[in-house]
Amino acid sequence: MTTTRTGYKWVGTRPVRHDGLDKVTGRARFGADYATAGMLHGVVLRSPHPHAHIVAIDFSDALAVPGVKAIITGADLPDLSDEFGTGSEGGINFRDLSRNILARDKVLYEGHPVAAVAAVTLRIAQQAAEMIEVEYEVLPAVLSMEHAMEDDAPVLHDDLYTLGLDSPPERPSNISRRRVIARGDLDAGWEEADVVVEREYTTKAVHQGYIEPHAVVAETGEDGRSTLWCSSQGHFAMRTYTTKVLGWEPGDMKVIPAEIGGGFGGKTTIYLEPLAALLSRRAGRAVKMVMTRSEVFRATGPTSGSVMRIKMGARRDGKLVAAIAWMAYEAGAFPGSPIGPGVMTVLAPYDIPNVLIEGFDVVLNKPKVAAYRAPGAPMAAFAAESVVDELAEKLGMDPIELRIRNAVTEGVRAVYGPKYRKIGFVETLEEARDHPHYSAPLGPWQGRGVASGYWFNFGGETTATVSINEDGTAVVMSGCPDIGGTRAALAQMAAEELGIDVHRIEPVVADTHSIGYNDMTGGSRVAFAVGIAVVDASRQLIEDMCSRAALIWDVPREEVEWVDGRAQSVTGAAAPLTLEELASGSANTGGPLSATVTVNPRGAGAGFSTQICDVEVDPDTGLVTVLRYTVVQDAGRAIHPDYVEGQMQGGAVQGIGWALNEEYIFDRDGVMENPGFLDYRMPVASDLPMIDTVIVEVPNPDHPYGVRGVGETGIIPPMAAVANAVYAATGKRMQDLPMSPVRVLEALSGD
Amino acid sequence: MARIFFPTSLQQLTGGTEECEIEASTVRELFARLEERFPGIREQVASAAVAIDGDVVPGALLEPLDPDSEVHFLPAISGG
Amino acid sequence: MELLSANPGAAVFAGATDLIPQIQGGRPEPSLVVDLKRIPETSRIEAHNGVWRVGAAIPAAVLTAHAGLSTTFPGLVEAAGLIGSDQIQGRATLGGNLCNASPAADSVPPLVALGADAIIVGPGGERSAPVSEVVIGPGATSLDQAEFITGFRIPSPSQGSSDAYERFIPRTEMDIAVVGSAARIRVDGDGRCEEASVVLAAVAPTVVEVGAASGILAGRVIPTDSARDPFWDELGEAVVSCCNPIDDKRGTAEFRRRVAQVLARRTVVTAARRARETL
Amino acid sequence: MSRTHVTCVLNGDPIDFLCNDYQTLLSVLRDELGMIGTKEGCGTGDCGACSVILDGQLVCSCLVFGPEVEGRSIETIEGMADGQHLHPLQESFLEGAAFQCGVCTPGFLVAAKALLDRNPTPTETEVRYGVAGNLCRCTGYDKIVRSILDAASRMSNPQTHKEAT
Repeated sequence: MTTTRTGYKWVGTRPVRHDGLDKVTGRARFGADYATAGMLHGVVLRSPHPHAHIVAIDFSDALAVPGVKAIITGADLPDLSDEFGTGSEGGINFRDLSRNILARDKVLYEGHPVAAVAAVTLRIAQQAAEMIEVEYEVLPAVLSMEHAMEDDAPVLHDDLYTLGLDSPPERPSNISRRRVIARGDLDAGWEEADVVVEREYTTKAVHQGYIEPHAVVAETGEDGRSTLWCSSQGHFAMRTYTTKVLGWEPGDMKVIPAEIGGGFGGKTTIYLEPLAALLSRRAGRAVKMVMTRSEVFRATGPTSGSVMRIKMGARRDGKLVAAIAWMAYEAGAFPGSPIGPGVMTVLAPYDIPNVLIEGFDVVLNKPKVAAYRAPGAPMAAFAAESVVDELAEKLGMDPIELRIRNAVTEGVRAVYGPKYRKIGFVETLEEARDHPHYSAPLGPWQGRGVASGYWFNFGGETTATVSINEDGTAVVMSGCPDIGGTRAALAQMAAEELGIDVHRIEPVVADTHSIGYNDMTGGSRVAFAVGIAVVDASRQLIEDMCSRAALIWDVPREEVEWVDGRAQSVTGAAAPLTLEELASGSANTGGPLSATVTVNPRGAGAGFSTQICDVEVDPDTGLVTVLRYTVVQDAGRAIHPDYVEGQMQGGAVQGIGWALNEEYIFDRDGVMENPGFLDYRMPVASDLPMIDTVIVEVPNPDHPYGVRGVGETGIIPPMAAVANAVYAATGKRMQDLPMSPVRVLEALSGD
Repeated sequence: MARIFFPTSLQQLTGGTEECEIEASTVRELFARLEERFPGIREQVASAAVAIDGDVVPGALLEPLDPDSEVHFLPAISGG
Repeated sequence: MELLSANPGAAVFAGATDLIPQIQGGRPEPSLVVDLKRIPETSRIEAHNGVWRVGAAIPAAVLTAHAGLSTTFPGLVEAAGLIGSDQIQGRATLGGNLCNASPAADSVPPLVALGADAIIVGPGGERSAPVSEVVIGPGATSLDQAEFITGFRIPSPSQGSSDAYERFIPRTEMDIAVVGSAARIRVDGDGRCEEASVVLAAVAPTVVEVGAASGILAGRVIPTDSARDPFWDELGEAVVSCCNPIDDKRGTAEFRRRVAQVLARRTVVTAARRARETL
Repeated sequence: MSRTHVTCVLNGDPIDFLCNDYQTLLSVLRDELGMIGTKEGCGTGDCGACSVILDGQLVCSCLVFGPEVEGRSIETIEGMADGQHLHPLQESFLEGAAFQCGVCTPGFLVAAKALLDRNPTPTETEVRYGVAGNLCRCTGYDKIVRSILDAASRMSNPQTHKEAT
């Protein structure tokens, strides 16, 4: 269901996307679809141990294999000191990034790259990699958060001292950082509370699960200049990161974006890119590297497993008065879990006066985590929204009503500090409450749950160019990979501004040498930030074209206006000039029609979602079946409602997978047991019902059309919505994810 | 004067002060004033994400502050 | 056969749905692969004198589309229809499902419950062996290196007899059975159970037959729903005593014991209903 | 390594190629024949991105050895449109926004075609099971299932559809 827009010709409509034809005919080229004549194939040798010293690496035999052209190890990468990527404190540390790309003295997870080989065929490269002799001194592995946080746990990094403690630590540990948010007076809060719920929750590491494995082709010339073809969420960042890790100059590398086969945050960092580039330089040939699915699981992604304890108190009238959240997130082998956004979002939907939130970033011998859709927020919401549901039950109050009574609104101070600007949380709650789904009847062993979620959204550095061709068609160029229909949305905004048919506009994702810098496609930023740049560029062009019409007509600029894709004389003194006429005659009026705009916009509107889930539980087997699901989300304004709905549906289903079956399973030795789609159980079509959507539109005042990011918020509520539904069906509170049949049956037999 | 809020992690440096008011027209100037008042804090705030009036501003150094601006220092948020 | 005898590293395949992932996953490349599908008798379905002969290399999709087979052995066909997605159904075969020697193979419990024999061809000619004797442990069969299975002989069910198969998986598709159960039931003219066979998958190193099932169920009128009658508890105990499951990534031993009882009951109910419908 | 010469029919055209014994049909299509529309998502038959139709039967091309297709007929995504005319499934996927990143799309289209070839009027449940061997991580399947149902109805009522558009 969507509100139909009025007053716009293109914004809010559902045109066929511009890249669609290539994607239904198999012509679209994704990362692994590039090839150059005579290219080599590269493979990675990975650690079989989760924790070990590398004593020696001997690759002389491997290098002697006919057809092997280059072998590199950690010794071939420059040592970097701690240095953080722009604006990403607690995010990307180039020193860690480099050591994750190729291990140095230590391997820190099973699958950690140790060496890379390039050869004339994939088979030869694989055989050569098997011949590399690595001598390991195996160390005890740290595989659980509890173990990692113990005082006498083996330490992964002997230079890691916890930040954020009250007094500086004397010894290194596996806790990289502590974060605290506190406000109000907790004692007074508990005093006021009539009802208190306190629970512990755990979640497992889960993978982004994009269907396209990481892939790159690198070609480095004799002059040291290189070209990378790869699929990523941001080719500018790939260039920055890759050249940083290699010690090369960014200007010497061109990155050409392939179509990207899903990312969800997992393709915001690099893995193969520097290996392929360096192998290519060593071998003097292009090198292609493609991960296997097993490598994708073992050595990329996932997002954090977590342990959380939440205590919340409410007055009898439903007012939340106090809350404590203790949260620990797995970072994997290097610091950098999303604990920051975790502590900021865990209680963000509610106005609670007395709060203490404490979060820990914990390293252990598992793959280093990467961003995954609203990083840090979904697991936090699983815990907090489960507690809210339990409070509602104890208060005898409808869970949506309880949320409405405590929901943050414009001007309320968020728990993490700033005041909310215009937001639509209450609107999503009211829509959910009034939706027919919320009052539909249920059968035996069926239950309904609701939950909400909050995400910041993001703006970021952006360049966009709009150019008019001589036939009056236009090219909209940006530098943000299109993962889910953003090209169409950008073209729609340009069409709305320019007053031309959306299919007379060709939206293009340009390479690093063809457009100015763009941050990644992440943080739900593209329709917002690139949208602003495209609208600004379109408006500049209109201004330019109106001036040219004034020049042609020899009238003052004020007498020209832009209407329906034409310059019109307000006095009616001259016949209108179409875009095509202005473009074809541009040589006589000042040259080509093109405008480039760069922005780093503030005002990415915060996103809220409320979701309703019905499940049925088989009491004999513990199987949970999702029967009906509704996603209500504030999109600010849906430019292309199909793709807004798609983001909501896709996010919800990823969350359902996280809730029910997805998890990283490690054996006792720290080896991942399910590195494939057979046993890493993502939802399949027959597991699911249709996912109903309700797009709420509370326009973001800081975007010309009111856009808020929609890509991430949808994944935040599902785990709690499912858990609350399972409770309603069974009377059992599921506090550990995934809610697999084994766990549910165990809970049911606890009677 | 802009109103500055300190997260718990910075309150060691501010001697427990949770918020204060400072006269500054840009974030860069704010950092200098803060450093005068709470020595050592510049390094910390420079590595945090700066939120001005509820908005995280990347690379905020030259960002203007209004007399009634609210400034928060937050952990960085990476999108997915 | 000569090829196989001369090539100890050779692998026989039909659908290759297990072999190729094994090679991708690091299994050494076989010195030779032999495509069974090219041997005509491995692709035939025939019925003679009350015995069906079903080729070992027939894709599951062909079995499930075969009307005669579906009517005669509904349990076997539903098991074949559960081996993977439509894509896998286009390749996976009964022979491969058996010779891969997984305790979780879906089509093996119904073959055992039906009393099927495997037709084995080797250097010494053709022999046959009960399907229950082919697999001796996870990944291990009693076949010699140069032997392979060309098909199965399955006795036609007598009147009043039918079968059923059900498995438990956490999703609705694409998973390996956490537990599977096949049942074959023969009922008399009054609908009472005369004979029963219950065979379980994924609860022990090989599929296991619940030997006591027939004794427990004989003489009972098996209800159309799985309401609680005391003999179900007896059957449940018998099921549990046959189980020797492990904890693994797909489920715990305790879960398998419990769900094996549930599935045994459900498949007995279904098979009995089908058996009565043949009367 | 000796390579096997294989002759087959690809999207209606007779072709031949050389491949290694253990090379998969997927690798033959992509690496030997340059048909990159068929995608590799897992290499183990668990995602369906490499779906092709082999002698009328839907299979994962990653689970077929190249030499096996001797004398057989293969349909891939590249052969789905009829010249300049898209298959109704391709049209409905475009109009129904049935994909976001699009990497699973060729596999879904081929699987959906195999389903409709066999069952021209599937129910929603039949569609869901018919493409259960294809993973999509972007869409939550909603718009894919709707688009397949829509294509089925277009194909079984071409007249109605023509009038409607």
